[in-house]
Amino acid sequence: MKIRLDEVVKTFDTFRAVHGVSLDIESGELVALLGPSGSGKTTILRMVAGLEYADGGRILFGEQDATDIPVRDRGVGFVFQHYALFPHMTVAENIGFGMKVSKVRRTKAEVAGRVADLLRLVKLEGLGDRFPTQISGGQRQRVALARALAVDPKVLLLDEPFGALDANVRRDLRRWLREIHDELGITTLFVTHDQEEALDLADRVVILNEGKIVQQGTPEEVCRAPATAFVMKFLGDTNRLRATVKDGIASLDGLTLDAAGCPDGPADIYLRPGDLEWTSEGDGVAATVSRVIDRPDGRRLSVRTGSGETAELDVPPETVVAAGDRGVLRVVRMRVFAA
Amino acid sequence: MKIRLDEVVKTFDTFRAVHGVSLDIESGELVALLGPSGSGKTTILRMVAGLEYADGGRILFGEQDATDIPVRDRGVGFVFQHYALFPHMTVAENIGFGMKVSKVRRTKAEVAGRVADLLRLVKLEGLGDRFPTQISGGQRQRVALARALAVDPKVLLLDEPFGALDANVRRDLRRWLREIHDELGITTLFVTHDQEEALDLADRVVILNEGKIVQQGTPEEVCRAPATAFVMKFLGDTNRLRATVKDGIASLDGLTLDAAGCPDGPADIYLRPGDLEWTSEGDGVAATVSRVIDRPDGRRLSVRTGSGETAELDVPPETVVAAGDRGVLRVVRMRVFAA
Amino acid sequence: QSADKILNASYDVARELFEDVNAAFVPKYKADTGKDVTVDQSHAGTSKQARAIVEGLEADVVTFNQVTDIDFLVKNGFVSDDWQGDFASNASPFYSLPSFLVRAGNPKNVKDWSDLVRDDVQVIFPNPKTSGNARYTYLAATAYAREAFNGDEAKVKEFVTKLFDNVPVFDTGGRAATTTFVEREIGDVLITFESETTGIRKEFGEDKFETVTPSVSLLAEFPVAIVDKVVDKRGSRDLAKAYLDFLYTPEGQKIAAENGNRVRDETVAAEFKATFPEVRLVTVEDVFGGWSKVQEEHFASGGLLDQIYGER
Amino acid sequence: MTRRRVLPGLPLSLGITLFYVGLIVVLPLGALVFHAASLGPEDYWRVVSSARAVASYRVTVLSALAATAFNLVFGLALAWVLVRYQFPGKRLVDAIVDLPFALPTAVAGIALTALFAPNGWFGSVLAETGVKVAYTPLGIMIAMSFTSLPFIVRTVQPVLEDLDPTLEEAAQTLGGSDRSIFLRVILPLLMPALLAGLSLSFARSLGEFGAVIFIAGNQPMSTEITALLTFIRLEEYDYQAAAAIASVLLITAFVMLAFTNLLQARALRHTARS
Amino acid sequence: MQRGKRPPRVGDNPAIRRTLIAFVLVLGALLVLAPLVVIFTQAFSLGPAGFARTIGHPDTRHAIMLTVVTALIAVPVNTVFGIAAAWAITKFDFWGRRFLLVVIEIPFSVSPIVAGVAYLFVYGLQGVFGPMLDSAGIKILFALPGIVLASMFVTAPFVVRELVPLMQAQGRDLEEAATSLGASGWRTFFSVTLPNIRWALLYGVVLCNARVMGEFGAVSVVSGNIRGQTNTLPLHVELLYHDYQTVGAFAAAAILTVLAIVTIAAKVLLERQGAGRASRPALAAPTAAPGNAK
Ligand SMILES: Nc1ncnc2c1ncn2[C@@H]1O[C@H](COP(=O)(O)OP(=O)(O)OP(=O)(O)O)[C@@H](O)[C@H]1O
Ligand SMILES: Nc1ncnc2c1ncn2[C@@H]1O[C@H](COP(=O)(O)OP(=O)(O)OP(=O)(O)O)[C@@H](O)[C@H]1O
Ligand SMILES: [Mg+2]
Ligand SMILES: [Mg+2]
Ligand SMILES: O=S(=O)([O-])[O-]
Repeated sequence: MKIRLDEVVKTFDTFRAVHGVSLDIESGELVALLGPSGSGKTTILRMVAGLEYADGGRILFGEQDATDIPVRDRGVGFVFQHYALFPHMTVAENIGFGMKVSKVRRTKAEVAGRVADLLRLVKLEGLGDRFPTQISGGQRQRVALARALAVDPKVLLLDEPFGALDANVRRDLRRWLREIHDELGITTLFVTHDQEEALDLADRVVILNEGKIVQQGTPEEVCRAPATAFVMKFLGDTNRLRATVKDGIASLDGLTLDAAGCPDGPADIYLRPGDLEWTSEGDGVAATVSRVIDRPDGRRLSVRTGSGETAELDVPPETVVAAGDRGVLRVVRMRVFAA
Repeated sequence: MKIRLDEVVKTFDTFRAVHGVSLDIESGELVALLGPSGSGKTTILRMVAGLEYADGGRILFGEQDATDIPVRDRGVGFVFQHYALFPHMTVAENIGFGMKVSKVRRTKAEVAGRVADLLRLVKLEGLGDRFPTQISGGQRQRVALARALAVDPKVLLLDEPFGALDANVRRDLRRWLREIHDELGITTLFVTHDQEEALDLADRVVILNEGKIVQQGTPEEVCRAPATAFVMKFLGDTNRLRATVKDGIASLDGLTLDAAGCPDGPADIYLRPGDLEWTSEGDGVAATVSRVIDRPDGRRLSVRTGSGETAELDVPPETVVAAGDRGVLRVVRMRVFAA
Repeated sequence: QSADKILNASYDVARELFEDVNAAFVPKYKADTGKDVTVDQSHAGTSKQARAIVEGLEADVVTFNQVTDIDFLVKNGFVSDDWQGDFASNASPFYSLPSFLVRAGNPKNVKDWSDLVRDDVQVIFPNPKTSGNARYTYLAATAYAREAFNGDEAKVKEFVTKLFDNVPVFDTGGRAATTTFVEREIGDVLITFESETTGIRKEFGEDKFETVTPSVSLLAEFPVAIVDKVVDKRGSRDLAKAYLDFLYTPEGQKIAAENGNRVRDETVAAEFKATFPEVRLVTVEDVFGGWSKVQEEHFASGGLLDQIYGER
Repeated sequence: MTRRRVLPGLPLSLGITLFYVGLIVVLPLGALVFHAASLGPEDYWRVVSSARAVASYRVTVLSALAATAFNLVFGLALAWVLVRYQFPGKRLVDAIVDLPFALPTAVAGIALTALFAPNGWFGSVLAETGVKVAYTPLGIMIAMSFTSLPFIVRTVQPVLEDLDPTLEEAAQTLGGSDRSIFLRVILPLLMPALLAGLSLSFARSLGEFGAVIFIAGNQPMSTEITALLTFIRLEEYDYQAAAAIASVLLITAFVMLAFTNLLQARALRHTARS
Repeated sequence: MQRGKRPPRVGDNPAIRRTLIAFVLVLGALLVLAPLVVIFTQAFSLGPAGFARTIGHPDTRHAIMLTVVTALIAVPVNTVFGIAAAWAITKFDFWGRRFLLVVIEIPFSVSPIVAGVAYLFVYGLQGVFGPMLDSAGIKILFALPGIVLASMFVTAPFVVRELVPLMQAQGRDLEEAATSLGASGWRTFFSVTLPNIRWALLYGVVLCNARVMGEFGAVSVVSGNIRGQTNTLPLHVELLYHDYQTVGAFAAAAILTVLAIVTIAAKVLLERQGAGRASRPALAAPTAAPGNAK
């Protein structure tokens, strides 16, 4: 099922939560909606599901205008952020619910068989008789997904599916969701505010800010070529150093860097902690270490440049360095955005 | 105030939540209790505060057995995970509460003066008249801390102080808490399950599992020399490869590695994603790339070794690599634990 | 020192009567003895009153509409067992009888007890178990039936059962039954004390109701007694006695008669002759062999009354 | 080692509680049970199983059941309408739901009787259709419904208000019709509260006296409620019988409360938010 | 296209909505509102003068006073009890907590007549303590103490029931925080607990008060019905009713009804302040500490 959003607008009272969003989701694609809190991710997802009406624009399911299709007939599987499992039903009953209430009559045995299949799919064999309160968060998440899958949805919508879980569990479920998607090939749209999750999981990432799409593309595209400073910052830790651009050349503390395409004037140079290297001397920005933080996979240095700006960078764990050391920041790669 | 826990035991009904924990916290030290959910962190903290009584062992405040000191006289500042701000009092009233109820009489002006000082300290000048519901989560957190500090506690106890906050806010508050600690020098014990937070903030990290201390030391010590596989795994992403040790030499897919001190027999080699390098040929473990994930600061490769094990490693963003590529994993550093 | 305040525990519907009595008694007593006294009133079902006294309600005198309830006080040692000798006329200064009240014009043409068991007649009286008033009704009906059927107990029971069958609502007290009859307009005949029928006509309009006096009825003595245990404790015997004595004075008798009671004093009785039609009265002694026997045979748990209830 | 407590005030507060409950609730009810027990098992049984007593239980229980069933529908509808819909006068309706709690029951009894008596506003209309309310079990049922209505509304309403809307949305996305969502999702979730409300409403109806006696008709064997029979036994100076019948009411109420507490705890075990 | 609206929720179907609202309004008017109207219609059926005559009568005035005095004693005592019980039940774990709650709730479902009778068995001359109290010259039954005791029995659960769920939801964090800041038990209660339960407490008190003032059955058994002395307002209603003073009875009932309406108005106001059900989740801490789980 191909889904198209065409200039969709949504206003709550007087607050415009979604400003003319247009988006095509190809059949079988796995797309992530990524954005900070309040950027309209949930609102878009709910409009696609039919749980909210758009004020303007159109949403098409295949060729059909979705507005005319009530929620219960849209054939969407929705996985809610807090699972929304029915607390009074067992896991198996939760999963079987959609089949029981469906217009398509199924025998008890059919339902039970399909529930068993789904329990196997989500790796919860043997937990069918538990109640949602009797299983862990990660397991609940999987039940929620199985429940959504049980009705053979044409589209799968997930709202921060792993938001409330531990980092380790998230990582596992993420892989597993990818596998399920690859196996079933259902068009999937999922919402997250976790960059890592979106990049790890999605075929395509749509980055939203304040109700507008600011960039969309494959993980590689958005990571390697962030369209704006917002995207750059939003995707991960960044250092910002102020510079001045003239004729496509940015100068920074005596250092000159290529800034082709950037208009003349003040500009910001954005660098990730891994974009800097620490050397005792050489070409680069002079700096002093103000703090060393040990991390499992290396050491992070907080440094202060000669011009008083601060930056952070990661060095290998063996690096011998201490607060107060002086050295040079070598810029390995960077991006310049007009300030 | 120096605090000593001496073989402290705590049992709920029949469940032993804390098994003979011994721990010294030096005066002025900032110690983090780090451990997975249910490992007994909160229970230990509450026992130190006097909000829970130990079933066995002793807790000493300086030289005095704390059992005899009721909560209200212990001089601890407790910051609750969900702040537990008094909802009917303004921020200023919350902060002033401890002074008002204290046995030490203070004039209204004294209280007001100190409240103003504290508001400045926690950077909330001007918010004194707000109610807790009228400020953000991060601000509430700071009010909770100011309230605890107002009674000049000899010990500051914080239960997952930043647990409920956004990653960005957490990072800010973390720095700021460190600064406050450096300024006031109060003995501080704080609980977290976030490794990064503990490592970033604490002088010393105490790692708990199932009610027992598994390792304690400076961030550098626990990061560079994890005592057990549990610590290694708990602190961050790891790859595990199976190997065999003989005479202090581990052999792995034809590769031999130094495993001094490890007993003969099967062993696990633990590597962080940064501990591996990807080269097209050379000394190392042959592997095939199964997936490439683009991340803002590089690319993460999922690989499968010749012997069918999987591993992940990070490579610089420029690396040209795609799923299906064959190459060699070079081991930069690693740890061996008996299996 | 003697008390200057007594409590008169009385039956439900005697409030107006004793309000008038007190209003006359207090100044008279002041005139006679120079003392200011107060008489408090408590009104409820007399069983409830007797029970309350036994449980500790400190009533100095009781003015009941039932001998059995005083007997209960006797049994519990609150009243001496020869109380009926303490005052004249069996210690009952006035009396009444069950009588009928019908709606204006007597549309159902009710004349006597025999009319009450007709299928087209609905009768209102309260539950004999909870209301002294209704006990008299029950006994009067039984007395009538015994005469009518020459003592054929089976027929008597059938008659009474039929009568009960004609009762659509059983209230717990006489006044509640009155309300049902008058305000809710339920039933064709209300059976209650003659003193009540007079009061009701006065209260709700002489043109709305008529009293029908049956050919025969039961003498309902309204007994009075001093509660010895209480007056001894409170030192109020003199006042209590003076109060009850007052009921026998012409002045007291006149107040009683004005409130619809038949009185013993002949002069006063003569004065009110027009108000009280002639009626043949039988007594509990004559027909049933005394109150204790009545209690046992008719009203006790499992007695005839319960049998009648059970057969409904 | 005795468990020490962190927060102060347990001895004082528990002391006050136990003393007060002991003095105000347990002592009198204990005396009552003791009185009833002094009858001996045979007599006790005879008293509580007499035809008249049994008839009174039947009237009381059936009327209370009918009243509770009526309130189940009416109370649930009220709660639903108050939570889910906007309409003019909603605040007023919400406010008057508490009227039966606040209005003395005797007053309610008089007022209901005045309304439903054959010459009352409703009674006269109903009489034309041949329906009798006052002085029939129907009247008892109405009086009981009146006094116990708020129990159901006020226990269901907050739960309905707090009901997570995403559960309903989840059921919608799974293809549930309104009917099946209501029956399979919403109603089961309301069940613990509904059960609590029903049991309170039923227990209250069993014991209702003030509002009922005015409208009941009080005919032995047909419209005499158990509370009235207690009262009548008392009037007959039969204290033990009164105590015995009262103890039946008491035990029923207690068992009801304990049972629903149990059921509720059971239902809540799964439905409680984690 | 349905723009701007919400998609329909369960029961949003207009036909169902209208039917339900109509059903509720009609039944509510017939069953709940009509009795109210009837009381006032009857009370004023003889005009304001008739009404005033009843209200002006000394016995009525005394009944009002007695009712007020009873409430003035019973309500504060019940309030203290309710707070103590809620504190004990919600702030501590002890054996038999659930059972205690059930026992406290009994009066809700015990027939008031039964309650009255039970009191006879305790304080009556034939009861457990009656003779003892009598010889000590202490009068409980048929006097104010009996009326107060019976009223307290009937209303014992009111305050507790309002407080326990709220305090359970609030957990113990705030009290623990206050204690760790050095506050004494009383201080903790008055500065921290009380302000956060005050609306619910007031709501409980208001309901308790309404019931105390309106109690009929239990009080009727233990009052002694002495006019001008032990007749409370509801008993007075019955008495007037039985004295052929229907209008007077309804006038007295109207006073009680006005009290009931005032109570409800107070309740609505309190709810707007955030009492009762309106406030429950708002004040509650997001989650209770592990020690607080029941
Ligand atoms: N029902 C509503 N009424 C009013 N405003 C709303 C409503 N739902 C959402 N909003 C507002 O619309 C904006 C977008 O909300 P939305 O829930 O879509 O954000 P989000 O991107 O999902 O954020 P989060 O990551 O916090 O879930 C927010 O500012 C929110 O406050
Ligand atoms: N009051 C209690 N009664 C019973 N068990 C308890 C109680 N408090 C804690 N426990 C148990 O003791 C163990 C340790 O709990 P604790 O709250 O100290 O864990 P924690 O390390 O703080 O975990 P988290 O990170 O989830 O807060 C858990 O298994 C918990 O279930
Ligand atoms: Mg969202
Ligand atoms: Mg914890
Ligand atoms: O009016 S009662 O309180 O007795 O029901």
